[in-house]
Amino acid sequence: MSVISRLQFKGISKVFPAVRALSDVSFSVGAGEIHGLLGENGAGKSTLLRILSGVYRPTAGSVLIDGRPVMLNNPVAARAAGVAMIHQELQQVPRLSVAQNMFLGHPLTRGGIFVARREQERRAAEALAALDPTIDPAAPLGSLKVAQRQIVEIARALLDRARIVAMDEPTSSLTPSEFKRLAEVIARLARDGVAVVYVSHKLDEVFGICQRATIMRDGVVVGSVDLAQVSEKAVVSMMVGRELAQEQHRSHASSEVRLSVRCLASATKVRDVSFDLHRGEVLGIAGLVGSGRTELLRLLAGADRASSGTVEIDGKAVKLSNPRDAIAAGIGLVPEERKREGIVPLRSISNNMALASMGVFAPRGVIDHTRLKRVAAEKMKRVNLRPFLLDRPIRLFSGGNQQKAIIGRWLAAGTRILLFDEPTRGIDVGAKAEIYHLIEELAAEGNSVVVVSSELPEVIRLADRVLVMRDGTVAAELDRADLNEQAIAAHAIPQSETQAGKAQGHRAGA
Amino acid sequence: SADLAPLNSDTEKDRIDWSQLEAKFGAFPKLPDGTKAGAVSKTLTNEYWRSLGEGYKSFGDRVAVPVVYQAAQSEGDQLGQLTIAEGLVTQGYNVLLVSPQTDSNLQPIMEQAKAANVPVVNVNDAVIPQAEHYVGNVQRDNGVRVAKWFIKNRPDGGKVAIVEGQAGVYAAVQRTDGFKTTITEAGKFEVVASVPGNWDRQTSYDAATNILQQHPDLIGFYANNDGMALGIVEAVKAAGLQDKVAVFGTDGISDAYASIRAGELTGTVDSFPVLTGEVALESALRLVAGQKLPRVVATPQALITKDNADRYSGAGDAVRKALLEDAATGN
Amino acid sequence: MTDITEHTAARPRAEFLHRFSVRDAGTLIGLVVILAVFGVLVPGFFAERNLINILQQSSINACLALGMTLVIISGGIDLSVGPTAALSAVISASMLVAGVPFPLAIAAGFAIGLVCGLLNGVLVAYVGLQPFIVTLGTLSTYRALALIYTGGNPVLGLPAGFRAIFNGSLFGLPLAVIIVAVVALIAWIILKKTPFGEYLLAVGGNEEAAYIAGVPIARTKIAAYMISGLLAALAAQILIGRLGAAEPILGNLWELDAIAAAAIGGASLMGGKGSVVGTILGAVILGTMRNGLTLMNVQSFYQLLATGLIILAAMLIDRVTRGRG
Amino acid sequence: MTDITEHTAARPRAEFLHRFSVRDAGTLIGLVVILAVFGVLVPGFFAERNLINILQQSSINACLALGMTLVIISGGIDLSVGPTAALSAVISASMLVAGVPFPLAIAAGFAIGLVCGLLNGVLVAYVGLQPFIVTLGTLSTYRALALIYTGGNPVLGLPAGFRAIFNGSLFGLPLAVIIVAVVALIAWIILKKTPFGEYLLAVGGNEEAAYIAGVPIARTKIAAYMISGLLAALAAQILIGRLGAAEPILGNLWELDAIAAAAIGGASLMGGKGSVVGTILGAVILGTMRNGLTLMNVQSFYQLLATGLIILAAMLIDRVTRGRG
Ligand SMILES: Nc1ncnc2c1ncn2[C@@H]1O[C@H](COP(=O)(O)OP(=O)(O)OP(=O)(O)O)[C@@H](O)[C@H]1O
Ligand SMILES: Nc1ncnc2c1ncn2[C@@H]1O[C@H](COP(=O)(O)OP(=O)(O)OP(=O)(O)O)[C@@H](O)[C@H]1O
Ligand SMILES: [Mg+2]
Ligand SMILES: [Mg+2]
Repeated sequence: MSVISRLQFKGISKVFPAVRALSDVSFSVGAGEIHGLLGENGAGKSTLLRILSGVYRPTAGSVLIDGRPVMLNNPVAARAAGVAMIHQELQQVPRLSVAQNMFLGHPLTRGGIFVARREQERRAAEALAALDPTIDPAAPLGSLKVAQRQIVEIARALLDRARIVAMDEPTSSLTPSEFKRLAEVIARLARDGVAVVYVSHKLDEVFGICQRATIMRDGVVVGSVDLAQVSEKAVVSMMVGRELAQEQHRSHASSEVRLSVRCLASATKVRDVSFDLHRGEVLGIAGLVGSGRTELLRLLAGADRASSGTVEIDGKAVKLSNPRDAIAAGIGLVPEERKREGIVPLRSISNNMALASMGVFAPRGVIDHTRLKRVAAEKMKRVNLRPFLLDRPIRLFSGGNQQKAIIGRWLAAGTRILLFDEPTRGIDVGAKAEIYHLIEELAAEGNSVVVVSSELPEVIRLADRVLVMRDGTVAAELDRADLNEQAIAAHAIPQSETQAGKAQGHRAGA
Repeated sequence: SADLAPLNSDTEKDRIDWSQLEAKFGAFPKLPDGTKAGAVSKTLTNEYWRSLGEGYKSFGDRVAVPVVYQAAQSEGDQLGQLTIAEGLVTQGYNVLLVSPQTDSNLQPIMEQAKAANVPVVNVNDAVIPQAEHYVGNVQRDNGVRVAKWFIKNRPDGGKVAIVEGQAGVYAAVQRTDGFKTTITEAGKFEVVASVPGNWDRQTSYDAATNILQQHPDLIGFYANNDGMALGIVEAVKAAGLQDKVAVFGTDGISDAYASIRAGELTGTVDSFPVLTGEVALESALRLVAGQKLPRVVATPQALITKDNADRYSGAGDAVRKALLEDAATGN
Repeated sequence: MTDITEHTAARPRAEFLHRFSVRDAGTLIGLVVILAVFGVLVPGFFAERNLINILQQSSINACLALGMTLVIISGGIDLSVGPTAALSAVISASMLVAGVPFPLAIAAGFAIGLVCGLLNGVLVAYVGLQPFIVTLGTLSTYRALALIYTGGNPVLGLPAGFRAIFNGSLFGLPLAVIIVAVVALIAWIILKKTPFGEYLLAVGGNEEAAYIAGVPIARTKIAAYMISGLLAALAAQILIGRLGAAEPILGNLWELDAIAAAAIGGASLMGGKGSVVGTILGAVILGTMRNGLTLMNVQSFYQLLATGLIILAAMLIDRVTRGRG
Repeated sequence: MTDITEHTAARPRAEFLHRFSVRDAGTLIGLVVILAVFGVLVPGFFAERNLINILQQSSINACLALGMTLVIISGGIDLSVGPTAALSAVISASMLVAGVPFPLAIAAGFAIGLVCGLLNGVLVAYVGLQPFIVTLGTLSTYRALALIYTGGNPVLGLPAGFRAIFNGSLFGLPLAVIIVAVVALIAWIILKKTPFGEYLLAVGGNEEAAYIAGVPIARTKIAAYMISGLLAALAAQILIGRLGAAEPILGNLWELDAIAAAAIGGASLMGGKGSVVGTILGAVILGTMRNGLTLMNVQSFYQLLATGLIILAAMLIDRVTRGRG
């Protein structure tokens, strides 16, 4: 490690109106170092990286690169200073192609006039090769799945040959195998002397690839640690400021069938899905990206319409032609893409929470705001919203806290069947434990829960039973006793290469 | 022809009064077989232009010439009107009667029609400078006549206000100017307001309300058309000043007559659109027959008040007769 | 500079949004400035009579702008308000002239407004066409229907009894003003206190999220357009009561004034944002301006100039106030 | 039904968006249907002369609509095109009449267009006002300036030489049509081939993402408005060349036609989406309709009705085609 760090934060503070997001943050990252940045939701990780990438200006403090203070007044300046950043929220233009998105703002040109599309696509393909060669650089970005979009976002940061690469939860939508490829890429960057700042809520990832990590809590640095020297448990307690009890799985499932799905199919992907969901049960759904899990949940939530099949609740057939039907039947969906499908950005936490149960809060047509406030306070306390500002527009909250508000939405609506699509994507360990606890509590209260997750430990931790989906249908059903990562993976992976090609057909493009 | 001076329909020397047509050019001539006329006017949303069309039709029926009468979709739709006129040229009508939205928006027609050897008659309102033939009244005179009424009937003078049509439109500019100049020259009158009413009843109502509130001693309004005048009448009534404030419009639409008879609107300047239409088509067809008419054929107008309303609102022939009498007496 | 930094700068006010919003205060300051300028320039501008005039002259635009605000909040726009009003006016009026009892004729007018709004709403919500272009199409269509129905002629001779309904006054205020004030109050309650208001904000703010949360997207949008149609019809009744005649060309360019009022009042044409109080203030700003310019006897070209500049100035003042807020 | 299911249904076509888009094919089908209907109903409709007429009559709207398309793609709207054209026209014309050499007078007209666009752009991009309301304000302002400059009178007597520039024809096509075709080609290249085109799509599609990627947001928006102003000025030159006179009230309601053409052609008023080919087809659809209805001698109220219904129908046809696409 050189004496002069490649990247140094010096006394950075950032004050938003009513919130002090960062106070006096200082730490440094050497060239060739992969540095973890850890902290709970709202700890200020993204804010710090946004300062590094020129999106925000710090209230106080400075950023030094190779020992020299740099002015990072806007994203262009940050780029020029050698900083590349992968943002937590995907920052993309769906109508442009993958390559156009990757080169947005600094396109390759022919003669300085025309965009050199071919050249861009060739370079984009190079950058993508190491991560996911099936992504067609010429395809419109909007046609890609979230995971692929995230890979595009990562590949974009690699184009620049930057001296510093900041990654804000780059793997939130990725599967373990995709992470593995990313890890190789990051290792290569480090070998080339790039300083990497790596934010993730997945501690195993951080322990897997980072040498050191800085831990933040409520906007201040709690400490920087050498990851070889500390245990995961110690890091977690630094993050949350207390010991997290390791909870064990407890089953509350009864034999009473709450939801019964038969031969459900959609026009696009899901085919012939049948299963039962019991009262008090947590049903996990695992599978590869594109296996149709999200689509299945959307069918059950009434967000998309099934082309055939039946759904019964408590023995009675229900028609789910739109989300309202589903909500009336007691089904609620915590969606995968929070920003697009979850929140109404300009509205407050309370209003976002109450959206699905307006009828409850307005029994006589007029909203009972006192009651709404009370319920909001109660539910948000239960999900541990931070900062606890119920009237603040939800867009100003960290992703994890937005997710909590969405979960609160279904708590307030008295939903009996909750569908979670990647419930802890982008959510910190503390909050994750809270959410796990919440899911179990809900089950214990007699609710039924479906959890779709790409994180196998999460599925194993939560589920009483697991369905493994492959290619739009249920490939296997595993009881708690048979649950392990190998078993799930074995069923999730397509049988032969040809089928693999088909399952990922939409990725391949041409 | 290229050396034709730009037309000013109000002052052009080469003119004839409509009443003289028969005397100077003889009875209506025989037309080539299959003669048909095409006409395009500003808009049909104003009764004035519909009446003009009736005039075309009635004269067309009389001499067995089919007339196609079209109008733009709204007042101010300049290119739409040009499209219509171009369509008429290509469809092979023997003569075109056009009432352009603006002085220039139908300019290309003049050349196309010339190439197709089709005479074009500019009927009223906006004046195409290159027009070889114009049939219509003197726009300025509308305002002059109202001003003269005030000078004669309100010898003590006083405050008057003008509510104008759309800013920049030829007829509005001319009428306003005629009124303003004449009444100001008389000395005793003060034009305290001259504000836009945009040809719109509601806007004029609001404007009149504001003017009356500021000048409760106002003695009269002149509006550039009857729709606006009728809006002003309501504002005057709402202010309880109907006995003190005289309101004049322009055009002579049927509602204006009704209001005049009811004692609400003081008067309007009728420019007799039906008769204008008849005269215009007659002149146009005389051109088709090869007669050489003066460049401008002037059509009549008259200040209508309660006293003479009946005289000018009978059946077509009665009005024609009354107007011929007026022409003879030089009124 | 860009919207990003703008957002950062604009954040403080977020805390207050649910009280009397800083945004509304900005609009109010705009109004006060304009009032002050005219007060200085025009003698008698602050006469009670003139202030009442301003309110009365703003009332029709305010009525339309309230409906427009709801539509804009839902992420749409309604360009067809003028022709809707015209159609409603000529049908009510011809019924009145034919001797149909007032309540029936008025109800028919309202029904027309609702149907016009329904059609707009269905095309937007169910067929999925763009609001701007749908209402651009119905703008022509409704106007044409009104013209065809009347042959282009105004309908005259409305019964005095009918006119009295909308021409009276109460507590010294014109009834039209009171009616619109009541409408504004209802709109405020709808927006702030009812699920429907919440749905409007959600649909305009993030349609997809609203959908997943069970908000009846289509019904919410349709309701917004129907309210807009209904208020256009109400404006039409007030106007024909005042003028004593219903013209098929009534309501020309009303949409622009209504949109201007809503926008000056803080509605975002991107949807999800708008304020009843702001819209009313916006309408009064525009009304004040017209009134003041007329009283100053500004020549028509310069009135047009002033209209343009004041719209820009109102937005600028508001922008600056917010920046400080 | 709702937009949500629309999105789901629309996914497959996403792959083709960057080739000849299915959306444009939809517009083309709309045009073909309309042509076929008129072809059957109107004898001589397909005469070469008439087809050329249609193109010529569409050319001015197409010219404006191209600029409008770029502005709409950037997430804005430009209501001030008509008055911008008027201002440019009267200034060029008065210089021509005063004997200024053609190139200089034309350049002055273009400069006016650019300045008008610049002002719109600055108010939108730097001051952060809403495009609709900014250009509503400048709509009045520019019109007023044109009226004041000319005192409301037309500028007559343009030199024949100047008129010849825009009135000639080449390969049997009117020069105006050829000029607009060239402009369309340039616009297509800008949108499809240059960084600026990408920036427009990005700024309108996701402004925050564009900002973070280093796209010069403000400059991109301003450039879009300036192009729109420039094309309005070009339309003005073509028109005064044709008319031989420039009037301050020229360009009334042009903005609505231009927006309609862009929207029929597939531009989304939410930004981020629009097509040069589609816009040209949209302008030709509108031009064809006018031409055909006139030749059928449809009465103006029914023409208005047809205009409204055809706008709606074009959008519906397009909607259905896309549904299948
Ligand atoms: N633009 C903003 N305006 C006001 N407050 C903000 C803004 N951006 C972030 N904050 C606040 O700053 C704090 C830090 O947020 P930040 O997004 O940096 O957290 P994080 O550590 O990245 O969380 P997560 O793990 O959920 O992504 C939070 O309390 C958040 O609400
Ligand atoms: N935006 C889209 N464009 C095209 N096809 C899509 C899109 N979204 C979903 N699909 C189709 O639906 C299939 C199933 O997707 P789904 O989201 O249900 O998978 P998933 O198992 O939930 O994966 P993930 O974990 O990434 O959410 C995809 O493989 C794809 O064929
Ligand atoms: Mg973060
Ligand atoms: Mg999924």
